[in-house]
Amino acid sequence: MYALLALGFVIIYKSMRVISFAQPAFMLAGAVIVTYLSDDVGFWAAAALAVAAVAVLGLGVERVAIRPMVGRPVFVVAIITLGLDILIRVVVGGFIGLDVRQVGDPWKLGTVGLFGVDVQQRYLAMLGAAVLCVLVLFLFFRYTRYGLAMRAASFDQESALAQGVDVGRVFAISWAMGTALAAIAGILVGAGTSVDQNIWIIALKALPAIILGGLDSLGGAVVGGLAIGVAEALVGTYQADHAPWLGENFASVTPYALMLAVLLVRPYGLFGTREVERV
Amino acid sequence: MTVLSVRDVHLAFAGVKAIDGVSFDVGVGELFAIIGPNGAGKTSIFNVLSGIYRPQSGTVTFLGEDLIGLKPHRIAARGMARTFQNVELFAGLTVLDNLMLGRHQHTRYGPLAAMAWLGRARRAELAARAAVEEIIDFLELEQWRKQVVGLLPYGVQKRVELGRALAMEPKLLLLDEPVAGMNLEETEDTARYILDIRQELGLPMILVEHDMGLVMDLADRILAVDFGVPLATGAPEEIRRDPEVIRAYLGEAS
Amino acid sequence: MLAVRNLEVVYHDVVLVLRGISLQVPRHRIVALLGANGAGKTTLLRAVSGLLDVHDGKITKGRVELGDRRIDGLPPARIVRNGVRQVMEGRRIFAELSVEENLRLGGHTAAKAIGANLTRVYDLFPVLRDRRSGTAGYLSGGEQQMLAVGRALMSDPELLLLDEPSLGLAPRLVQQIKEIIVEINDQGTTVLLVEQNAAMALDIADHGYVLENGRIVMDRPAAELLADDDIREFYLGLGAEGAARSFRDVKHYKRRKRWLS
Amino acid sequence: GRDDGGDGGTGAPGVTKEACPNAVNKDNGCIYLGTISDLTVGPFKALAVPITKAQEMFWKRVNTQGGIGGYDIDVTKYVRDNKYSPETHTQVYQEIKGKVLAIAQTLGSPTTAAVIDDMRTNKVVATPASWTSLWNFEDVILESGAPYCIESMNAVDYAIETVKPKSVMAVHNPGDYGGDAAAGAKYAAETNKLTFSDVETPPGQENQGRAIEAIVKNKPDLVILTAGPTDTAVIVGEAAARGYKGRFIGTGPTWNPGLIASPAAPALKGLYWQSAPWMPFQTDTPGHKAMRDALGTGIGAPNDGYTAGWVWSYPLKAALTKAAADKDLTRDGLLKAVKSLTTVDYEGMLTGGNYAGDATTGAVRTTVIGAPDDTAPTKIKIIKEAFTGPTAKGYALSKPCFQA
Amino acid sequence: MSRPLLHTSYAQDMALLDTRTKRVAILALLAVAAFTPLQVADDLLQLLTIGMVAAVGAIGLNIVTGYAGQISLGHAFFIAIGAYTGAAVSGAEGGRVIGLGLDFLPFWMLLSGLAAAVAGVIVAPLATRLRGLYLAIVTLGLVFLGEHVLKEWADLSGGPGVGRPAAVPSLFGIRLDVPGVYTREQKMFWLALVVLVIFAVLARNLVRSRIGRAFTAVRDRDIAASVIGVDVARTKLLAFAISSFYAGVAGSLLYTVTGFMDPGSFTLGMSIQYIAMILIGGAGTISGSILGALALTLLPRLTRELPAVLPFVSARSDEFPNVYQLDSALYGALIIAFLIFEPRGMYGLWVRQRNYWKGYPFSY
Ligand SMILES: Nc1ncnc2c1ncn2[C@@H]1O[C@H](COP(=O)(O)OP(=O)(O)OP(=O)(O)O)[C@@H](O)[C@H]1O
Ligand SMILES: Nc1ncnc2c1ncn2[C@@H]1O[C@H](COP(=O)(O)OP(=O)(O)OP(=O)(O)O)[C@@H](O)[C@H]1O
Ligand SMILES: [Mg+2]
Ligand SMILES: [Mg+2]
Repeated sequence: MYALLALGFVIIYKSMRVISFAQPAFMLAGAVIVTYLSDDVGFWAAAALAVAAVAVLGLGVERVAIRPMVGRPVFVVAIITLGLDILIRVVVGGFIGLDVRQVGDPWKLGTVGLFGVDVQQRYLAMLGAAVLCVLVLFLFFRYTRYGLAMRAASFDQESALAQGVDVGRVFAISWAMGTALAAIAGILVGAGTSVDQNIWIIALKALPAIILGGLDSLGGAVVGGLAIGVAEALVGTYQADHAPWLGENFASVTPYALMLAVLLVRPYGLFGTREVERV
Repeated sequence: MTVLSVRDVHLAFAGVKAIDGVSFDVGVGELFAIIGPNGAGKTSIFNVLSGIYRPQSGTVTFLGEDLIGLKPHRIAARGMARTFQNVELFAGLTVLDNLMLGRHQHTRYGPLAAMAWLGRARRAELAARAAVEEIIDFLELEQWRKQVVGLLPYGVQKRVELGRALAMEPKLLLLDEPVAGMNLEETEDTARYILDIRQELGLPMILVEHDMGLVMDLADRILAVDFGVPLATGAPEEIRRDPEVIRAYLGEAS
Repeated sequence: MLAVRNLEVVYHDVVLVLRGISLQVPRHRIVALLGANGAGKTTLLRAVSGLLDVHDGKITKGRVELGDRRIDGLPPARIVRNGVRQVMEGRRIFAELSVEENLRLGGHTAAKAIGANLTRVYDLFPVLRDRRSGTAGYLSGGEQQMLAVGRALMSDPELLLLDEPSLGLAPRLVQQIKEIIVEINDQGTTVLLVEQNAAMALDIADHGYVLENGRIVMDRPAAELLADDDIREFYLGLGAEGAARSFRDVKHYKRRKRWLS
Repeated sequence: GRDDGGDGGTGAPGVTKEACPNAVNKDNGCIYLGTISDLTVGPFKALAVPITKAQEMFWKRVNTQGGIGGYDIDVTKYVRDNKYSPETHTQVYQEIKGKVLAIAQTLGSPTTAAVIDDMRTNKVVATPASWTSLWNFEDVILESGAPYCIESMNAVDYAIETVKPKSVMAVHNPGDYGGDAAAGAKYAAETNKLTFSDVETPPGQENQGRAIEAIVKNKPDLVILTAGPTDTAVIVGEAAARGYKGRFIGTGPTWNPGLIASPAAPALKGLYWQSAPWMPFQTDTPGHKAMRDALGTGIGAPNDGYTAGWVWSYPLKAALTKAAADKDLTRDGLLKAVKSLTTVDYEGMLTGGNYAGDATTGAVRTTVIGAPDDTAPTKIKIIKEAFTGPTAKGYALSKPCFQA
Repeated sequence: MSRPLLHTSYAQDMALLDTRTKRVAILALLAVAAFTPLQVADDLLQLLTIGMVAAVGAIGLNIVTGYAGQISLGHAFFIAIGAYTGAAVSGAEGGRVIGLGLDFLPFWMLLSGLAAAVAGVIVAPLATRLRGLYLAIVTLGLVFLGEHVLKEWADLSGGPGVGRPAAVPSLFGIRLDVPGVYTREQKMFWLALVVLVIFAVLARNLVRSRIGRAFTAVRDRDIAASVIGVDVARTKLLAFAISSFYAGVAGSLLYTVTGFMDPGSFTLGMSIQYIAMILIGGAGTISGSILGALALTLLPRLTRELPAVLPFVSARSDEFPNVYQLDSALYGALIIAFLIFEPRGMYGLWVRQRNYWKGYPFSY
C-alpha cells in the first residue's frame, strides 16, 4: 500500500526533484471518482476511468501550475503543489458530500486461504496491483528512453534540453504517471472500507517510505513501503508489551523513527542516488 | 627553507589511482607549477593539500605542521588559500561580500556580538572592510564592488576568486588553472597580477595550468605528472625538453 | 546551411546583448567565432539552439534560418531533431549519471542508431570506453569535455555548435580535439566553433568572425584573419615581429583596443 | 482598539433595531448569532454541515413564529469555517464576537477551549457542537444531552442487561472525545465489577491495526468504541473477519449512514450497536416532526447531524426568550437568563436543560440505543428508547470525566 | 532619478540604514505601527499581533533555510518546544498541567528560546550528513515524533483535543493578558511589536556579519566555504541553534496572544506554513520574512471577505460550491498564483518596483 503511494512520489521526484505534496489530493480524487462511477459501470471500468481521469487532471495541473515554474527552486514548486493540494481537496471534498462513500470493490472483506492463513482478498489485490505497477514501470524505464530522460531533466534541465529531450513532455508524463499511481492507491485504500474526506492523511505515510528507500529509486520505494508497513505492524503488536514507555500508538510514528535511524547510517536512503560534488 | 613538503602521497577512488606516489617541496617565495594531462591528478593534489580529500598514505607538512587529517577550515586557518578550476564563488553575493568571506578567519567575534553589532563586531567589520578595499584596489575591482558576482564576466569572476584567496592573507597560494577560459588580454592581466603578488607579497604559489606559455614564462620549477605518477621535476627549460613530458602531455605541437 | 540575420537578443527584458548580428555557416565548413569574454558568443549559440528561454532571454529582432527553414522560436527539442546540436560551455554533463548513460541520453533523438554511435564515440575517445560505467561527475575536466562532445555526436548532428571546447584541456588534448573537430567535419558535420584559443580555431576554420560587444566587427576568411595585425596582437599574442611575447614582459598599464564603439 | 460591535442603540452587541437581512418579520429588530463550524476541509465536515443547516432552519422557524421579544434571529450572516483548527477558530471568533449577541454553534472541543476564556470574560453564551463533559462545568456553554462519559456508562449498563459481558474494552481516539467516553466505560465497568481494558487508537484507517489486534487477541465481551465512521467500519469489519464475535457499542459520532453500504455492513449489522443522546431523525415527536417539516425535501439523505443541530438550538432559544421577557437582551442579561433556566422545552426530543445548578444536577443522563438497519432513514433503528442506567444515575460529576 | 550614493567612510557605507530615505521610512513605519492599536479593531489587532509573532518565527526559519540553505520542515517542532517551555515555566502552579508559576515575560521567553535552541543543536548534526529534501523530510519526522510526545505527555500538554493554557505574560507585576487601561489585544500588540523589532534588528545585524556571510557561503558552496576557512559543521550548528531560538521565542508568544494551545496545532501544516511565509515574503531577506508572515496570517481573513462579493457562490454550507469552500480554495490558489507570478516573493516585488522607479524613465 505504502509502496504504491511511494511510487507516485518517486516518479515525480525522479523527473523534477520535487516532492509533490498534491499527491494526497490526487489519491482522494481517484477514490471519489470511483465512488461515483462504480454503481453505473462496475468497479473495474470505474477504476480504469478514474485512473485515466486523474492522470488527465495531473497533466492539466502540471501544465497550468507547474510548467511555468520550471527552473525555479524546487521548494517553491513544492509549496505550489501544496497549494494545489488544498485546492483539489476542497473541490473533491465538496463531491464527497455528507455520507461516507463506497468504491464498490468486488473483494469486500472476503478472505482466501493461503498457506493455511486467511488473507483478505483486498490485500492480495493491493499486492497484485503493486507488483503490476512496479513491473510496468520497470519495463517502461527499461525499454523507453524516458527513464533516462527523466533523471537527466531532473539534474540539469538546460543540458537535457540541449540533448533534444523535450523536458516539458517528460514532466507531463511523469505527472500523469505519478498522479495515476496516486489514484490507484486511493481506490485501493477505499476498497474494503469507505471513502471520506480524511483518507488523504494516509498518503503522508509514504514520505518516510520514499526517504527510506531513496527519493529517486523505484525499487527503493517498494522496499521502503514494505519495510514501513511491516515495522508499523510489528511495533503495533509488540510495543505495548515490550516497550510501554514509548507511549500509546507509537506505531503510527514508527515510520519516522525508522526513517531517522536509516538515514543516520545511509544519508541517501537505501538506494538513492548520491549527489556528486567535486571541485 | 621549505614552506610545503609533500611526501609520497597516494590517493585512489574506487580503483582509480588519482595520485600515485607524488612528492615535492615548495620553497620560500617560490612559484612552483604542476602540469600534466587531464585527469593526471593535479586538482586532486590541491584537494589533498586543502583537506578536501584524505590520501590513503603519505605526508603533507606545511610550515612544519602535518596537515593530513585536518579539516579544510583548519588548514585554511594555517594559511593555505586556493582558487578553483571552475569558479567557486558565492554567486548570489556581491564582490565585496565574497572578499569579506575571505577574511572570515581574520574577523573573530561571536554570534551575540554580531547581533548587537557594537564594539568588537563593528570594529572587526570595519577593519576587514579596509583590508578588502586594499585588495579591490590591487586587483582593480573597484567598478564591480557592489555587484553580484554571478552576473560578472568570467574573467572578472576569476579575479574575484583570486582576491578572495588573497583576502585570507595566506602563506601559500594554490592556483588551479587561473587563466582557463580567458582570452589573451585577460590572461596577460592575470600574469601581471601573479607577478605582482610575488613581487609585493613574496608569496609562494603553486600553479596548475594548461597554458604552457604562462607556465613556462612564470614558473621557477615545474612538476609534471601523468596518471598520478610524477614524470619529472625541474626548471621550465628541462621540462619542455623532457621526452616523457612531451609524449604524455605537450604533444608534438609545442 | 545556417544563416543568422540581423539578430537582436535581450535578457530579462532589459539587457541587450546581441545588437544586430548577421552570420553564415556554409554546409560542411568550419566557421570560427572569436571574441572577448562577454561579447555574446554563447548568447548567439543559445539563440540558434533555442536555449535562450531557460535564461530568460528573447530574440527581439532578426531571424535564424537552417537551410530554408526558419528555426528561431522552435523548441530546443525540435531544433535538435533538425540536426543542430550545441555543446554547452562548461561541459554540463550529468554528473550523477554514468558515462554511458550520458552518451545514451545524447542519442535521445536518434534512438535507433545508439549502438553504432556509441562505438563511433568510443573509438574517437577511448578514455570514455574505459570509464563507461563510472560516474561522470568524477571524471577530470578534460574527460568531461570529451564526454560532452561525444554526447553531442550521439545524435548524428548536421550542425555542431561548439562552445569553447578547448577550455581547460591539456595541450596535447587541445591538439586532439582539434583533430577530432576536423575529423567530424570531414565526416560531413558542419561546425560553428566558438573559441578563446584563437590560434587553434583559426588553424582549422575556413572562415572567421570577430564579435565585440554584441556586434560583428570582422568577417573574413580564416587565413586573412591569421594575417591581420590586430588579430595577431590581441588574439594570438604575437608581437609585431611575429615572435611570441613573454608573459614576464606584460606591461603594467591597461591596454585595451576596441574596433568600434 | 475600537470595538466594531454595532449596538444599534440597545447597548448590546449583535442586537439591532434594524430588521435582519432577508427578515421574516420586517418590523422586528434583529439578533445576530454567530456560527463557527467545520465546513470544508476539517474532519467533522460531514456532521458540521447538516448541523449548521438544521440550525438555520430552526431559527427560521422561530422567526416565522414571530421571533423573540420583537426581534428576529439571524444565524446566517456570521457563519465561519474553523477548519477544525484552534487557531482559525480563535481568529474567526475574534472577528465576529463583537457583532453577535451569542454563538449559535461552536464546533469541537479543542477549538472551543481556545476561546472559552474570552467567552467567560465577555459573557458570550454559546451552544457547543460536541458532547464532552467539560461543558457541564462551563456557565456560558449551553450543552444538550448526556455527555460522552454518561452515554458510555449507559451503553455498558444496557449491555449488562442484554449481553451480560464479563470484560469491557474501550477502544477510543485520544483526547476529550475518546477519553471522555473511555472514562465513562471504565467507571461503569469498575462499578459493575467487570474487567476493563483500554486501547487508545489514533484516527486514520491505516492506524487501526493495533486496536483490531487487541480486540481479536483479548476477545472482550463488549467494546465501547469512540472513533470516526470510517475507522469504525475498519475496526468492526476486520475484527469480525478475524473471528471476533463480541459486541460493539459506538458513541454518536462513530456512525454515518453511508456505512450501511460499506463492505463492513454485514459485520456492523451483526455486532454493532449505536448509542446516542437522543432519538434519531425519523422519530415521532413534535420536535422531530417540526424539524423534518422545516428541512423539507431538499436536503438529500436524512442524517442525524440535522437532529443534533436542531436539538442543540432549544436551550439558546429558551434563554433568549427569558432574557427578552426580562427586557434585558444584553450579554449580561442572556447569561443571567441562562443561569436561571431549570428546564428547557425540547418539544419531546429530549428532557433536561437545567443550567441553574452544578454539573451533577444539571447533567442529562439519558441515552438511546439503536442498531444498523437498511430500512431506517438514517440507517439506525432504535432498540432501546431513552433510559438512564443505574451507573449513570449514581454518578457525581466533580470534574470533567476525562480528567478524573 | 536618485542621486548616486556618496559615502565618506566605510562605517557609513556599511550602516544598516544607509540612506536618509530608508531612515525616514523606517521611522515613519514604526510610528504608524506604534499607534495602530489605538485605531484598529481588536480582532484585526489580534491577527496582526499573531502575524508579528509569526514573523519572529519566520525570521528564524529564514536564517536556517533562506540564509544557511538547510531546508527544515521541523520548524513546528521547535515552535512547540518554545510554546510548551514558556507555558510550563509561566503557568500557574499545581494546576491540571505542569506549571512553575514564573511568569516574568522576558525570563520565560528567553528560556523558551534557549530550550528550542538546545533542541536545534541536537538536530543540527543531521544537517551535516543529509542534503536537500532528505533533510527536509527527516526534520519533518521530528514534527511527527514531537507531536507524538506531546499527545502522550498530557501532564505537559493537557492531551490532544484538550490542550492547556498558554504562557502567562507578566511584566513587573503587570499582566499583559488581562484588560486594564488598554485592552489585552492592545497590550499584546505592543509587546509583539517590540519583540519583533528587537529580533528583526538582531537578525539583520547577524546576517550582515561574518556569521551571516558564512551562512550564505555554506548554502551556496559548502566545499568552497570550508576551504576559505568556514567551519561548515559549526556554521550549520549555529544556524540551527539561532533559528530554533527564534522559533522558541515565537512559539512561547504565539499562543499567549490567544491564551490557549492544543498539541494538535504543531503539525506538518504549521511547518509548511512557515516555509510558505518565507517563500512568499522572499527567501534570504529579513523584511521578506516579516512581510510573508503578515501576509499569510492575514490571507485567510482576506479570503473570507472575498467570496462574499462574488454572486455565483452560495453562502450556504450545504450547497456546492459555497463561500467556505471558495475561501479555502482561494487560500491555496493565491499561494500558487503568487509564487508563479512573483517567485522571488514580496520582497522581490518591492525590489522590482524600486529598481523600476530608480531607472525611470529608461527601460533598458
Ligand atoms: N571524488 C572523486 N571520485 C572519484 N574519482 C575522482 C574523484 N576526484 C577525482 N577523481 C579521479 O581522479 C583522477 C584525477 O582527477 P583530477 O581532477 O585531479 O585531474 P586533473 O589533473 O586536475 O585534470 P584536469 O586537468 O582535467 O583538471 C581523474 O581520473 C578523476 O576522474
Ligand atoms: N542569463 C543571463 N542573464 C543576463 N545576462 C546575461 C545572461 N547570460 C549572459 N548574459 C550577459 O550577456 C553578455 C554576453 O554573454 P555571453 O555568455 O553570450 O558571452 P560570451 O561571449 O560567450 O563570453 P564567454 O567568453 O565568457 O563565454 C554578458 O555581458 C553577460 O553578462
Ligand atoms: Mg583539474
Ligand atoms: Mg561563452
